Amino acid sequence: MSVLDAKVVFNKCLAKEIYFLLLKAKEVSLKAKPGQFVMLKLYPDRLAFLRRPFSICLSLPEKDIFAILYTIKGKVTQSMSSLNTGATISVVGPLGNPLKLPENISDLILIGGGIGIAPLISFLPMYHEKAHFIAGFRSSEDYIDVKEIFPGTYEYIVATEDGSKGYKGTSLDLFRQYTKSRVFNNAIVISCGPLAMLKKLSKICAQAKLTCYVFLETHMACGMGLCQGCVVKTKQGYKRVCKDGPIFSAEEICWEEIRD
Amino acid sequence: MSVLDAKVVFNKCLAKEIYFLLLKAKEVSLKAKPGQFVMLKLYPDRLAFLRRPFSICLSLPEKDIFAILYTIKGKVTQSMSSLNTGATISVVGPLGNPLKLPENISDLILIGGGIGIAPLISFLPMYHEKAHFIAGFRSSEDYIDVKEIFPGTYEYIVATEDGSKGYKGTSLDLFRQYTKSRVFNNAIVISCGPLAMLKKLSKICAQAKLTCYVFLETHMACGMGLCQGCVVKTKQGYKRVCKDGPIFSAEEICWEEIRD
Amino acid sequence: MLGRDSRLEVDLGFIKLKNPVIAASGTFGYGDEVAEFVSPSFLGGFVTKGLSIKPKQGNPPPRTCETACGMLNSIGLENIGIERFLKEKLPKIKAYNTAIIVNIFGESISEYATAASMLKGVAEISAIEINISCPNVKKGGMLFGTDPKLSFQITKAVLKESDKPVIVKLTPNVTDITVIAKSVEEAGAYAISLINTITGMAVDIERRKPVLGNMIGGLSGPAIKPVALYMTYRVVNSVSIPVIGGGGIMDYKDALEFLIVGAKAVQVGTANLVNPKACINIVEGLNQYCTEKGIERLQNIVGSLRTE
Amino acid sequence: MLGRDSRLEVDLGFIKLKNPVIAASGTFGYGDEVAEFVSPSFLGGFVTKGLSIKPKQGNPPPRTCETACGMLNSIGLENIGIERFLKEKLPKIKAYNTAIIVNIFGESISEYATAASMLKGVAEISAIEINISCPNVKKGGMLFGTDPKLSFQITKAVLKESDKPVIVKLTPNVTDITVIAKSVEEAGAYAISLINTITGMAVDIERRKPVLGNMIGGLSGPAIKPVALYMTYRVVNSVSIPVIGGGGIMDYKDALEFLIVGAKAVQVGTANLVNPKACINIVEGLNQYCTEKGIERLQNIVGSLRTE
Ligand SMILES: Cc1cc2nc3c(=O)[nH]c(=O)nc-3n(C[C@H](O)[C@H](O)[C@H](O)COP(=O)(O)OP(=O)(O)OC[C@H]3O[C@@H](n4cnc5c(N)ncnc54)[C@H](O)[C@@H]3O)c2cc1C
Ligand SMILES: Cc1cc2nc3c(=O)[nH]c(=O)nc-3n(C[C@H](O)[C@H](O)[C@H](O)COP(=O)(O)OP(=O)(O)OC[C@H]3O[C@@H](n4cnc5c(N)ncnc54)[C@H](O)[C@@H]3O)c2cc1C
Ligand SMILES: Cc1cc2nc3c(=O)[nH]c(=O)nc-3n(C[C@H](O)[C@H](O)[C@H](O)COP(=O)(O)O)c2cc1C
Ligand SMILES: Cc1cc2nc3c(=O)[nH]c(=O)nc-3n(C[C@H](O)[C@H](O)[C@H](O)COP(=O)(O)O)c2cc1C
Ligand code: FES
Ligand code: FES
Repeated sequence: MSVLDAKVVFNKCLAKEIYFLLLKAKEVSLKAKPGQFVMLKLYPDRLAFLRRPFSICLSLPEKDIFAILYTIKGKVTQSMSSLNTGATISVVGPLGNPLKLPENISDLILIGGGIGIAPLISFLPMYHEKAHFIAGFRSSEDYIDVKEIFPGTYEYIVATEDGSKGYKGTSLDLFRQYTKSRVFNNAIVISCGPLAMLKKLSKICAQAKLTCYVFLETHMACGMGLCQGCVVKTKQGYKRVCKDGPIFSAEEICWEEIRD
Repeated sequence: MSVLDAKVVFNKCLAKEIYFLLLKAKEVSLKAKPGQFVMLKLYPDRLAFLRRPFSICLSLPEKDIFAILYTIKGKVTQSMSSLNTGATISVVGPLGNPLKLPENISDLILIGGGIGIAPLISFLPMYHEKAHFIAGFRSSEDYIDVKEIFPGTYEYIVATEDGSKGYKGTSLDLFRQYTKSRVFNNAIVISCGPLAMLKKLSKICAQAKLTCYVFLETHMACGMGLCQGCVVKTKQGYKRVCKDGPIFSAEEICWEEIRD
Repeated sequence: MLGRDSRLEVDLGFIKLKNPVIAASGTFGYGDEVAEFVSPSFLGGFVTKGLSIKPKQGNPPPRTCETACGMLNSIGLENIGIERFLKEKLPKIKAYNTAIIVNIFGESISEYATAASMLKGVAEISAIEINISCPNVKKGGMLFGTDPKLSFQITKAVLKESDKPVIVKLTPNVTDITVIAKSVEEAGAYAISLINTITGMAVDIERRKPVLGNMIGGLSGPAIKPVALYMTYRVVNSVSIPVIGGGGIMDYKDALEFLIVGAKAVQVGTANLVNPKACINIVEGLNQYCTEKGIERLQNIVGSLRTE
Repeated sequence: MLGRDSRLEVDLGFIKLKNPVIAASGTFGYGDEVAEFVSPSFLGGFVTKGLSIKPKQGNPPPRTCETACGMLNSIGLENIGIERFLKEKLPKIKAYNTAIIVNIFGESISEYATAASMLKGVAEISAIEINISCPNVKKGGMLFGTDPKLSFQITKAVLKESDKPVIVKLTPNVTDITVIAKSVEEAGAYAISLINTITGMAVDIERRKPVLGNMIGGLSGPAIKPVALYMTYRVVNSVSIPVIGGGGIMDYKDALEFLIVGAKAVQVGTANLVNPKACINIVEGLNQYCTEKGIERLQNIVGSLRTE
């Protein structure tokens, strides 16, 4: 893990309030594993006090580059959206406990809700041949073409709530639809999205006896395991999302205790 | 007085760490009188908490524009120096108690030390025909050509401490030199610069029986007379530099009580 | 129209405010200076700079300095005295259509009482706020506000000499603010306002000297908001008189936090220094908030904090 | 070389530190986690997360939120307990060439004493810091630190059970911190550290709920620096044992302010969360400062504040 200043390679608007940011940071790009994240801070320093966590959505170690896919939420992300090529950002990372997938998996089902697709993309370079990427968006306005970010031999299927693009419905509707007609022998589901979606998915997968991992988000002050701030209740007690997660087995989470 | 957002017309480096900033703000440019100042705040808001005071060095009401001449001191001025044309700045002003000069003055001797020339320039549009502008700089590196900012029929004479431009010495040395050979009948001296210089000048003028006004600088939280924070000890008790000043008659200041 | 929207009205029992936004003492001058920028008539009310029986010259400068998201001040209660206030300032400000609250202080209980008596019969004054919480004066000031007995006695003494509603302004520089709150309630205070500044200091490392001429000062601004909100919450839940909350309020969202924890009105201080339109912007923001959320009376959200 | 510059050495009497920069409790984990970023060997010392006799699960989330130039936390002293610390963590951290200070707390005087006794004979531990100042636990915690008698008793009890130097960490949430400082000095404390966090809260106006799961939390970061500096100054001038100051320190300039008012060493907390290299940067900054100013021993500037 490193603390370093990274240069903005480019920062592009891909959809409504969604941006793709490429950062030059050799050490991060070299070490990053699928599912990890970084803590960012913009200059000038005073804009926000704490760093902000963002998933590494893609890492290109051969170019010393990694990518972030982010949506505008508040003051830092607003400010990020106007970063120009050449600007400097402070980065801490890569952080988080990477998920070790078993060797023998047959299928990797990635289910993303909205900006939740970001960390899932990081699994594509290693697993695109086994991957099924299911993404749900509100409408075609915030639709992101994942194939453009990482082309590969995986299926990318999309749902929008208003039906303006792909299947009309949620990513979970589409997931149910999609899995109904298929048999998986050694499939693993990894999902990231709104809490309510993850809760629901975890039930569906439990019923379907599918191994399911979820990305959790909590408020992070350090992202490095120092403050015990970002905990989530699991069957083994509180765990730090930043250091023990952000990926958890859906089974170990005490879903009913998580406050919306 | 107004609170408004002004657009940067341009922001140009004139000398080492000295910048000339043109701001578009109709109301300010219309109301500004010589010697007044504005309180500025950059966006994003969080960079510094309080506004920063800057003299209006020139006002061009016919163009809805006023100008600031500033030097880099700390975080806000550092940040100001990278403002681009079109950027927005929050302005409160014009502020301060303008100096009413008597009708019958024969000569206006303006003595500026370093960036202290800024507010003195504001007297030129009205008084350039009667003005003698004496400016002292550390070296040619921070020399500013006031004639370029406001051309006119006044004498502009310059001293540098290292002699790299004009007279070798301080502005006060030059002032003594300059006045030695001249007789003024109804002259007024106005000066702005480091405290030590103003103290010294005030003695010189008292001895020479010259009417002398000085610009004082104290830490300002509001600049509007609300907080009583910016006071200076005068013979009539504490006075607010922002509201009762920033121009004071040199005679009324209790110089010995001012902490460096 | 702004400032006239009945949705924002507040009934404190002893005064009605057109809205819950009050400019805090020491950050709005005597109400006359700021009028060049904004008309105080848009506000629920404003509190004058702290006044004493005689004029006071205050502390040596520097008196202010910037801190992280806040500022320190050591004005030391410089003021023109009650007499000059009544003669020179009141005539200028009495025309405003807003509640004028006069902040007073003294160096002894009897000085507080005398100050209050000097305001007797002045119809334009809506209420008196007593400052038992200023960290910037040697005698009196905060000392009174940290001692429940003295707080009680001052409140009683002022009430006896006054024909006005009396608001007591508390200091956060105490172990348990509810003890002081309860004692001034018991003494008969009409309302409580809080918080005054938190004592602090800053050092100039170049000169190895305190930045402020008075060495110590009072911290205000957004930096202290979490503390102010907590104290407001505590006080609201320990007394039954109205509470006016504040400390670090910069925008209408900050104001809402204080209303939600139970303050009936808010005081806005340092924000006025940074932006003379701060109070008006807050009034506008609250108005818009009511419209967006379909709130008929803003007072309905007072104390609506869900703590399950 | 960094961390080896004798100019920065501090002699607290009971321990020598290679430099005055100590990472504060709760912001540096148990010293093992941060080692991926920086070696604790560069620091004067570090304080472990607060430890209790038994593991503690802490408060419900959310446990942190950002505030203006600071943050609130309501961790609630989650920790793995002293036993596991000694078994699992100490072996990993004892190799560091730095002072290891163990922070302890309990819900009663006897729990404090027991906790201290569990650390007896563990040679790698340089000192014990007792936390009588945490606002985030219902029982014990801050209550002890606001009462001079209880502070005295806990200090005495811990000293009796301990074979280590005992540092007492004070809370700022008191009317007069010097009263507590004097009482722990009288009880025999080797040193005083301060400040712990200031109690505060934040409200989510959308949900009308406290942002923190525990409703209230402790404010830390640059926002509180002026308060911390003032309290450090006060304590330094009321006791004769060494004082370790802190609260809101982000860079070496902040650290210098505390040294100038009289702290022999400083604690750096929240800064570590924002920048895991914060402490090291401060050590480097102090070093450079000595070089630039031609200072032979940084301790010479301790207490050099000119107050005339
Ligand atoms: C492990 C992790 C990975 C993430 N990855 C991505 C990503 O790839 N793309 C993306 O767009 N977003 C991601 N997020 C969310 C992102 O961190 C927030 O949107 C961002 O912090 C908002 O900052 P802001 O200043 O713009 O908003 P603010 O105005 O500060 O707040 C808006 C919202 O952001 C949340 N937030 C603010 N600060 C933090 C913090 N320190 N930790 C967690 N949440 C915070 C707040 O709770 C609030 O709900 C991730 C979050 C986590 C925890
Ligand atoms: C009436 C008046 C007119 C001025 N006119 C000019 C001008 O025309 N050109 C120019 O270059 N400078 C002028 N100054 C000085 C200018 O205000 C400071 O240089 C500026 O505030 C520095 O801000 P900073 O954030 O860059 O520095 P900081 O890092 O904040 O501080 C550097 C120095 O600036 C001083 N300073 C910071 N904030 C304030 C404040 N709110 N009020 C007063 N001083 C402050 C500090 O005391 C410190 O010594 C004027 C000051 C006053 C009081
Ligand atoms: C410059 C200044 C002067 C003040 N003077 C007074 C005063 O005279 N009387 C008083 O009761 N409070 C005074 N205060 C305290 C404010 O009224 C307010 O209680 C405090 O600043 C906290 O609120 P804020 O963070 O919104 O400023 C003063 C505050 C400042 C910043
Ligand atoms: C997340 C967090 C956890 C903390 N945990 C402890 C603790 O366990 N024991 C303790 O004595 N202080 C604890 N503190 C207080 C810090 O050690 C420090 O005293 C305080 O935060 C002020 O310093 P700062 O502003 O540099 O952070 C904690 C602070 C934070 C921010
Ligand atoms: S954010 Fe600090 S431990 Fe996870
Ligand atoms: S700066 Fe506030 S009165 Fe002058």
